[in-house]
Amino acid sequence: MEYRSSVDIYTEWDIVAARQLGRNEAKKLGFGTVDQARITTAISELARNIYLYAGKGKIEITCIHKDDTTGISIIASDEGPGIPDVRKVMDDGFTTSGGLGAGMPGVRRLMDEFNIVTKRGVGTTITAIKWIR
Amino acid sequence: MEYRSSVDIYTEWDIVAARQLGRNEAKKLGFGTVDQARITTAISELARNIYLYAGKGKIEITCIHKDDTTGISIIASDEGPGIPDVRKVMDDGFTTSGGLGAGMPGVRRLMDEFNIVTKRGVGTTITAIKWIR
Amino acid sequence: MPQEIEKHYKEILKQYIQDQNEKDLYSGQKFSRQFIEKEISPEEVIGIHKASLKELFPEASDKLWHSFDFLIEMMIHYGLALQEHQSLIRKQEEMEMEMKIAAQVQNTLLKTKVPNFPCLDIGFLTIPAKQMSGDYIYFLNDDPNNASVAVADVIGKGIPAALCMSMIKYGMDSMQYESASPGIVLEIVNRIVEDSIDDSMFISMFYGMYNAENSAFSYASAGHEPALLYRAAEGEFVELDADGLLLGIDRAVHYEERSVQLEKGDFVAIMTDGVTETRTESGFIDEGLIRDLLESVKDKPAQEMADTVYQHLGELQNFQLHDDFTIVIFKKEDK
Amino acid sequence: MPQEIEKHYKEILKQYIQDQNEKDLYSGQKFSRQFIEKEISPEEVIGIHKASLKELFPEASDKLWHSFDFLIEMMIHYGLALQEHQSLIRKQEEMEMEMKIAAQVQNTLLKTKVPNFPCLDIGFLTIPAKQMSGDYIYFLNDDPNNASVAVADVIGKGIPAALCMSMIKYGMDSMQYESASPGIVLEIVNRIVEDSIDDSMFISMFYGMYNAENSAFSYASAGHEPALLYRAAEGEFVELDADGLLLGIDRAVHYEERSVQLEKGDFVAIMTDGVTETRTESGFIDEGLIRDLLESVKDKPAQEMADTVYQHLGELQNFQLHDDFTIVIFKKEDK
Ligand SMILES: [Mn+2]
Ligand SMILES: [Mn+2]
Ligand SMILES: [Mn+2]
Ligand SMILES: [Mn+2]
Repeated sequence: MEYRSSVDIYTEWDIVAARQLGRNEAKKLGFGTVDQARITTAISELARNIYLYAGKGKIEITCIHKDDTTGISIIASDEGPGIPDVRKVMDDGFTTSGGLGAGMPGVRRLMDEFNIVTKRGVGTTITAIKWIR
Repeated sequence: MEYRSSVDIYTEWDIVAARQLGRNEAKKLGFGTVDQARITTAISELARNIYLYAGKGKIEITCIHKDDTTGISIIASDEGPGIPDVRKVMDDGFTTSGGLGAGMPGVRRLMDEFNIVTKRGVGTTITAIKWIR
Repeated sequence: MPQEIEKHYKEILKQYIQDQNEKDLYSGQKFSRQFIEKEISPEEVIGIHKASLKELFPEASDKLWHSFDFLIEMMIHYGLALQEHQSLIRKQEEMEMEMKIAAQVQNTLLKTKVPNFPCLDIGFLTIPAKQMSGDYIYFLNDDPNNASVAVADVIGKGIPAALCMSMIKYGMDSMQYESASPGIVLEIVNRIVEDSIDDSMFISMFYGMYNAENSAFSYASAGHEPALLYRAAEGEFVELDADGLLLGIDRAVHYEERSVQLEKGDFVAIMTDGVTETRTESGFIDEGLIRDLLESVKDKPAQEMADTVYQHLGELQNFQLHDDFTIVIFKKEDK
Repeated sequence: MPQEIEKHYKEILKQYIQDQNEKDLYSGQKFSRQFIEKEISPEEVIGIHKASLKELFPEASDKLWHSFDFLIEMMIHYGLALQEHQSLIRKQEEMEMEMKIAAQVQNTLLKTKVPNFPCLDIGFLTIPAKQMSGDYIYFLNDDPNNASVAVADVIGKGIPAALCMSMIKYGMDSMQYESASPGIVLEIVNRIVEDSIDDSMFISMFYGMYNAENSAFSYASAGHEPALLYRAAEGEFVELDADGLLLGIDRAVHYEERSVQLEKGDFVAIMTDGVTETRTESGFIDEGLIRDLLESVKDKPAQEMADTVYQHLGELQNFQLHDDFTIVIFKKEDK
């Protein structure tokens, strides 16, 4: 069973809507309270990034399956300016990555899988997955 | 009014006794719960250091006054081998300093004032003070 | 201020307990980021949480509050680790700044002047893999007829390698007015290196000297990558190599000296292993690639030739170099 | 394993709630250190705490559990910061390793041989504030009658300063057989520095030369701290200073040269500002302190004198030096 739903991000309130959607899905899939909070935080960071740097974009939440495990996939996409230096954005502990534990390195840590595709002037798509343990 | 009492450190249980003494004094002096826990942790680290590296020593707890403020002073003294390289022991984030956030850098952070006097073959005296805010 | 924070915390918490709205969790989390920035430790957060609950649940049993005291105790070391982190970030940023300055100092210290010969077109390029380079190019123009170049690579990268480079530079400087031949230069530099650095550091060096009168290119090598000579008439490459140990192993090494004649359109490319052993995701590059690249631009100016090689090989590895990348080209022109 | 941790946590917590014994808090805290080592994040601790309480207070209202959900949310960023810390520590340790190797390279590069004179007792000590030193001691014994020393301090610390030091060393090496007087030495070094480093780097240097035949100590200074001369007969200190700009500012600087006569028991202490401007928590140390320290050990061997100064001043700042710390003592002995 594949399930998919999405929230468009235009305003800060859409961040809250994306969080709510993600938390509901995570709960439904059987993630524990702490993991629910982590998934929600990851969504929050991704949506915030769209809101701050691309202006508008979309968060898609999908329930996924691999072998015997179930997971949740978050796809954050925008048609913004793209990320000029991915290495810098993924680097730890510097203001460029959003400061203390936040930003993209944070999303990667909160989730199990993380992938980023960005092209200047075309946009950015970030996919993050967490599996139920 | 000066108040002073001490615990000799020989066994691991003495660490608990020193903690108890420090917590009681801190409470009496009017420190809040979080600060009580911090003072107790500092005592714990100092006593543990004596227990592990000097074998035996003493923790003294004194109530002190300066201008209008009251504070608690912890003096940890031993006649152990001394600390060969104080800088290393005070350095952050390395296994030499006891790992993640612990050890002497931790004690300095938990308290307001920190002083260390050590001499090879003679022993070490560490004084740490915390003031009521 | 802590009081205001406590008040604000209690309000959001109360709101959330009432209607479990996602909005409150979002505000709470945004608020918690400020906490971290203000260096409020996790045990303090628990302290604030406990105080807020005490007001919200005045009837709760003492046991509950004891459980919070326990939780505070559990959080102290987390708080310490966090403070340590903040200090480490500062240290790290300082270090980055220091490396940046050091790289500038290195550049100024090691600057070298390119000989200007009418019959010889010189191109070169050196790109460090980290901030500081362990590759080094030194030009010598000690005699109006001789244009010489030393290309060196310290085994190892980063700061230790950079320190060694400065020694090479002063070794070379001391020979500025001696018109020594390639084998002799390597012998002298070898002795300096052997005297000054410890046994764990080695340096490879290629020394080449072009004489404008007789168009001879003589060279010697201290365990360095062979240079490539392109024969324009035959359209073929020849490797230029000569016997000689790495610098800094043995004080008494003799360095073989060889010589070739350059004709119009011939060029010599001296490189470090950062070029020849370019690593891509699928392994090392094919040996022929560099030759093909060089041949494809053989009619361009020497600098453009060097730039092209870097452009192509850099792209293959996403410009994330594994080793310092250095190339020098001597190309014989029409007189 | 997480289940076992949860079980263990619940047991200690239950114990503590029952009798509020310090022993349980001690065990709990020791346990929390293991948590951190096992990279269990603070939000997980709150999660475990909540689960434990649920068993201990089954009758509690839902509102209490909501409050814990809120607390978990507040802790997520703390957990991230902690993970970031663990990765940064790894990075830092790599960097430290590189710095350690670089410091070794520096030590080997800059090694200097102490002159051995029957009538002169030499003690010295140089402690870097960071891993790499920007202070430098260079001894010269070019003439059987002359024992000379250069004490230099690059303005700035760490790697950039260390790179500059290697230049000083090669500058000094080139004068090894020249028996130049202090003013001349500084003039030559000044020109080398001015040629090789950029305008943002300056170096202070004190150069002193003791002549064993006539017991004269002649000296010159490039904007360096005055040295201290102790007159044993009078039991008094005299400052030794001479006119001269920092190295690297102006190619044409002239360095004034002065000379004093050393009598038996007299000593000269040459220091860098890391010594004289020792900073403690309550500000800079009093000027007289160093003199008092030196006088109190004036009858000890020169090395012990230097060690004593470091021991005392180091202690005042908990051995966390703000600047490189260098001291050289020349003490005239009985012939
Ligand atoms: Mn190298
Ligand atoms: Mn290389
Ligand atoms: Mn300095
Ligand atoms: Mn200094």
